[in-house]
Amino acid sequence: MIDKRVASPAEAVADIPDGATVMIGGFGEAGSPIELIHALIDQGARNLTVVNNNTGSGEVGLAALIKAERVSRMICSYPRTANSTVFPELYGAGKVELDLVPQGTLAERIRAGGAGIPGFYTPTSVGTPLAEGKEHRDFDGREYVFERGLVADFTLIKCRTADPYGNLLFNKTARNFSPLMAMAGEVTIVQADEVVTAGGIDPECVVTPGIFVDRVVEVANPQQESDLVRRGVSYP
Amino acid sequence: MIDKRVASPAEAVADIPDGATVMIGGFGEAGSPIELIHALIDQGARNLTVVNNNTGSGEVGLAALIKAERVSRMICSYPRTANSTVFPELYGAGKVELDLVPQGTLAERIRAGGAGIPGFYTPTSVGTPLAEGKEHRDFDGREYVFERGLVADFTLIKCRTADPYGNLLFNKTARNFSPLMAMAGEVTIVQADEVVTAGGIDPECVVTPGIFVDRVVEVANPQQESDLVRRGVSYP
Amino acid sequence: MTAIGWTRDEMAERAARDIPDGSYVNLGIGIPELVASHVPEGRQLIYHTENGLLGMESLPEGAEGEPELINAGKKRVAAMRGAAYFHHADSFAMIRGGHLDLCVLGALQVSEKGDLANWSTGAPDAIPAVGGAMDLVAGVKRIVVITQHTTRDGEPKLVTECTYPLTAPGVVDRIYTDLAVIDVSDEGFKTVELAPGVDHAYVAERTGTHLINGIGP
Amino acid sequence: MTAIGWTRDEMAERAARDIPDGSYVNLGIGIPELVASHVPEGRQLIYHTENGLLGMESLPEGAEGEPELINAGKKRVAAMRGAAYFHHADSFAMIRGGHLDLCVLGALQVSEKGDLANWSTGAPDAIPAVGGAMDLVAGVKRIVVITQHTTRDGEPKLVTECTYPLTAPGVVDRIYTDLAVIDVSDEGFKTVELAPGVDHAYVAERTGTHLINGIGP
Repeated sequence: MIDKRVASPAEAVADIPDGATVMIGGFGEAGSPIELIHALIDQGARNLTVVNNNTGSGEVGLAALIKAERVSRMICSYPRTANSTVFPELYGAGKVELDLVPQGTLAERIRAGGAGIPGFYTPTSVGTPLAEGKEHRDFDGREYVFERGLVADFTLIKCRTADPYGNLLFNKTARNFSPLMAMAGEVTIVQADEVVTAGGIDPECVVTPGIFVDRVVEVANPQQESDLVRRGVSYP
Repeated sequence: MIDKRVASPAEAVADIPDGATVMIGGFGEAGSPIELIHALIDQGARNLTVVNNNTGSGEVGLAALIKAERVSRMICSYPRTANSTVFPELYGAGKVELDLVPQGTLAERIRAGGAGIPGFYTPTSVGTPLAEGKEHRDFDGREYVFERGLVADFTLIKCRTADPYGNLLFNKTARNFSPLMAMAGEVTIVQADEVVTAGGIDPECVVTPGIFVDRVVEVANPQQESDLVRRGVSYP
Repeated sequence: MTAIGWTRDEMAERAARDIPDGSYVNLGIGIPELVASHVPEGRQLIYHTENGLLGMESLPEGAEGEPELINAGKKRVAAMRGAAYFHHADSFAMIRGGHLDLCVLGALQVSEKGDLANWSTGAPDAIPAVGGAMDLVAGVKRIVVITQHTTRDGEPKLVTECTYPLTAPGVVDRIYTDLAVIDVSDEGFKTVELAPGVDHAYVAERTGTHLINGIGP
Repeated sequence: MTAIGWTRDEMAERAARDIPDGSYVNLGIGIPELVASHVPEGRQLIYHTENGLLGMESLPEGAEGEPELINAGKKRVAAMRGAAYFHHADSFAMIRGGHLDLCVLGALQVSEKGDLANWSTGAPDAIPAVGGAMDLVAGVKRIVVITQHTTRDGEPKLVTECTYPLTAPGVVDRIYTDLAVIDVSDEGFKTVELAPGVDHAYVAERTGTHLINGIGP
């Protein structure tokens, strides 16, 4: 009876408002929910805070969202990658803010947010500019910095297989941040290469249990960022 | 070439010294590594601090270890269960200390320990006797208590399937604390119902990656606590 | 059990009626477990057990079950099609992170501010045991209690201040007793519904603090 | 590249020789990646990539690979038999929790106290990007650096104090350059081995601080 499927990416992202914080899964192109991002561009929400490890490449997917000036703030660990020109340009022009977070701290902050942990201590970044101004504390003779949990209004992720309850399986290194972001999103929206019937996923192998998922949209044969970039596609 | 298999439970636990902190997997009997615990009893280490959700039942497994007065301190969430008489008796006689931790806090402390997080804040136990004397802190108008990560010198767990690298699959709700304790143990020792060759476990389904595992011993047809208790077995 | 008022199954049925379709629910041990048998036709609830299963089901009649497929009360259970297993940190991430919609628990005492005491009588010789109770009440979105209105000795369980050690302060939203359905409102306990044959005065007499009549005469 | 001293592959080979059988290793981008090609016969290392794979392998010659099976540098890779995939929080739990034995990284500068600068030149117009570098050096048990001994302009990379922003203070254990293998000892930089045809004075001249002769004349 429970069925989280929605008909289209457009329907799935229809209610994301201006000013929302949106976590977007993916590490580089692996796991990037291109179709959901493109639907979000079409939908028109502005002034978004986006959490992703990178800032997209070419002029598709996340890079296209940034190019359309819908993103006012990026929280990421690595805003420079091959074929990444959009973000550097807008950042240089002061049109988008950057909150740079070490990759493991970013992952842990997202997990903490999803797990109801408001904050934790980590050794990462101690003694570097990224720890400046942050609370420090000594435990057993080693220094740590305090970091806050991170949550989002919406999470957009891609997976290989979903069922109607929202149980998810991922594909290889396309898993990356997505299971964490599913936990941390108030509303988690998933595009799945395939949706199988309940029982079609082995309960021992479920990576993201359905409780973390709100909407599932099947996108068979999703576009791949590197293909689009190679073909010089610019969205929209 | 890497092969973490050892020949027997006795060999696997041979170097656990007096005074060690030992995490033992299992929730009630589900996932309890009975054969490893019995080998530890035979081995003779004393004055152990043991971390487990419960305190065992009957006079086998963890209960037998406690009965043999090898455990000076238990860290657990629920030291009372059906057929649990050994711990109450020794606790009443002042022969074993109890550190009572809420179940979710215990799980998160173990995960934190394994993940290099020295401490975190949680809402659990605020306003209760278990939060007394602990550091409190307000985040966004809600009160939290500070909890420390927890690590162990040795971890003993049971799983369904292992490979020579130490990749593990568990069985249903026998998974419980074991993957966390595998992370938090300086030396993690696993008894597996079966050991398959490398490649015999789907990389997408691995629950505990081999990096968290040091020794694997195959124990085909492991004993089940409830069977032993029903048969009135007392170990040794 | 009182001679008048709802039976245990009727209390569970009354609680089940309030649970929206599609809710993720954790049921405590005792009367709360009965809720699963009384979900109205046409609704599906998904049951979480904190020892690592989403999609728990009761064992089919006559089934023996498996020692490694158990619930938080360590009873053997089954898993539905579409279930998921996970470890304890993920399980309590669901709880603490506010992903569960409802937790149904038993109680020793509930205060008019919603304080819950359900893990310890504070007796000096008792061995303390808390399990996942404090995590559940701190994390789950809505906390409801099913309990007899009074103890076996006739002492009120709904009180001004809990005398037993708290599980958490200010967490209970609603209470289903054998006599009434009672909300913890900003003003205190307030009746939502009375069991057949019971009037407000009867319930108020058995309540250890002021009981607002939320229904009318 | 200097005319004398070790080539990139020789530096990688020299570093590989020091890695014990069975180590769990994370290799940074650049020369560190070459280490995997030079592991001595009879040893097996398991490679971790922070984007969620333990048991990474290079793509077989001529293979195209898959866009969703990549390494931290976003290059397509393969997975060995017995590999495991996991999410980013688990991946960095391995790193931060001290479960990796060795991390081999490039460097902009290393100080004689083991401070590492390898993520930013601090140029005001550069877009800062850190990735997983700070997590790796804070968490992995042993940190070694492979780098040319000097910059292209001949500036020393081994210095008294880093002028570039730090990745972490006091973390580097050993440095493999084209000229020498150098330990970060309690007393400062100390040679462990010199490249063929290079003497201590030659290396010391190209080092931005005191270099202890750990080998003898």
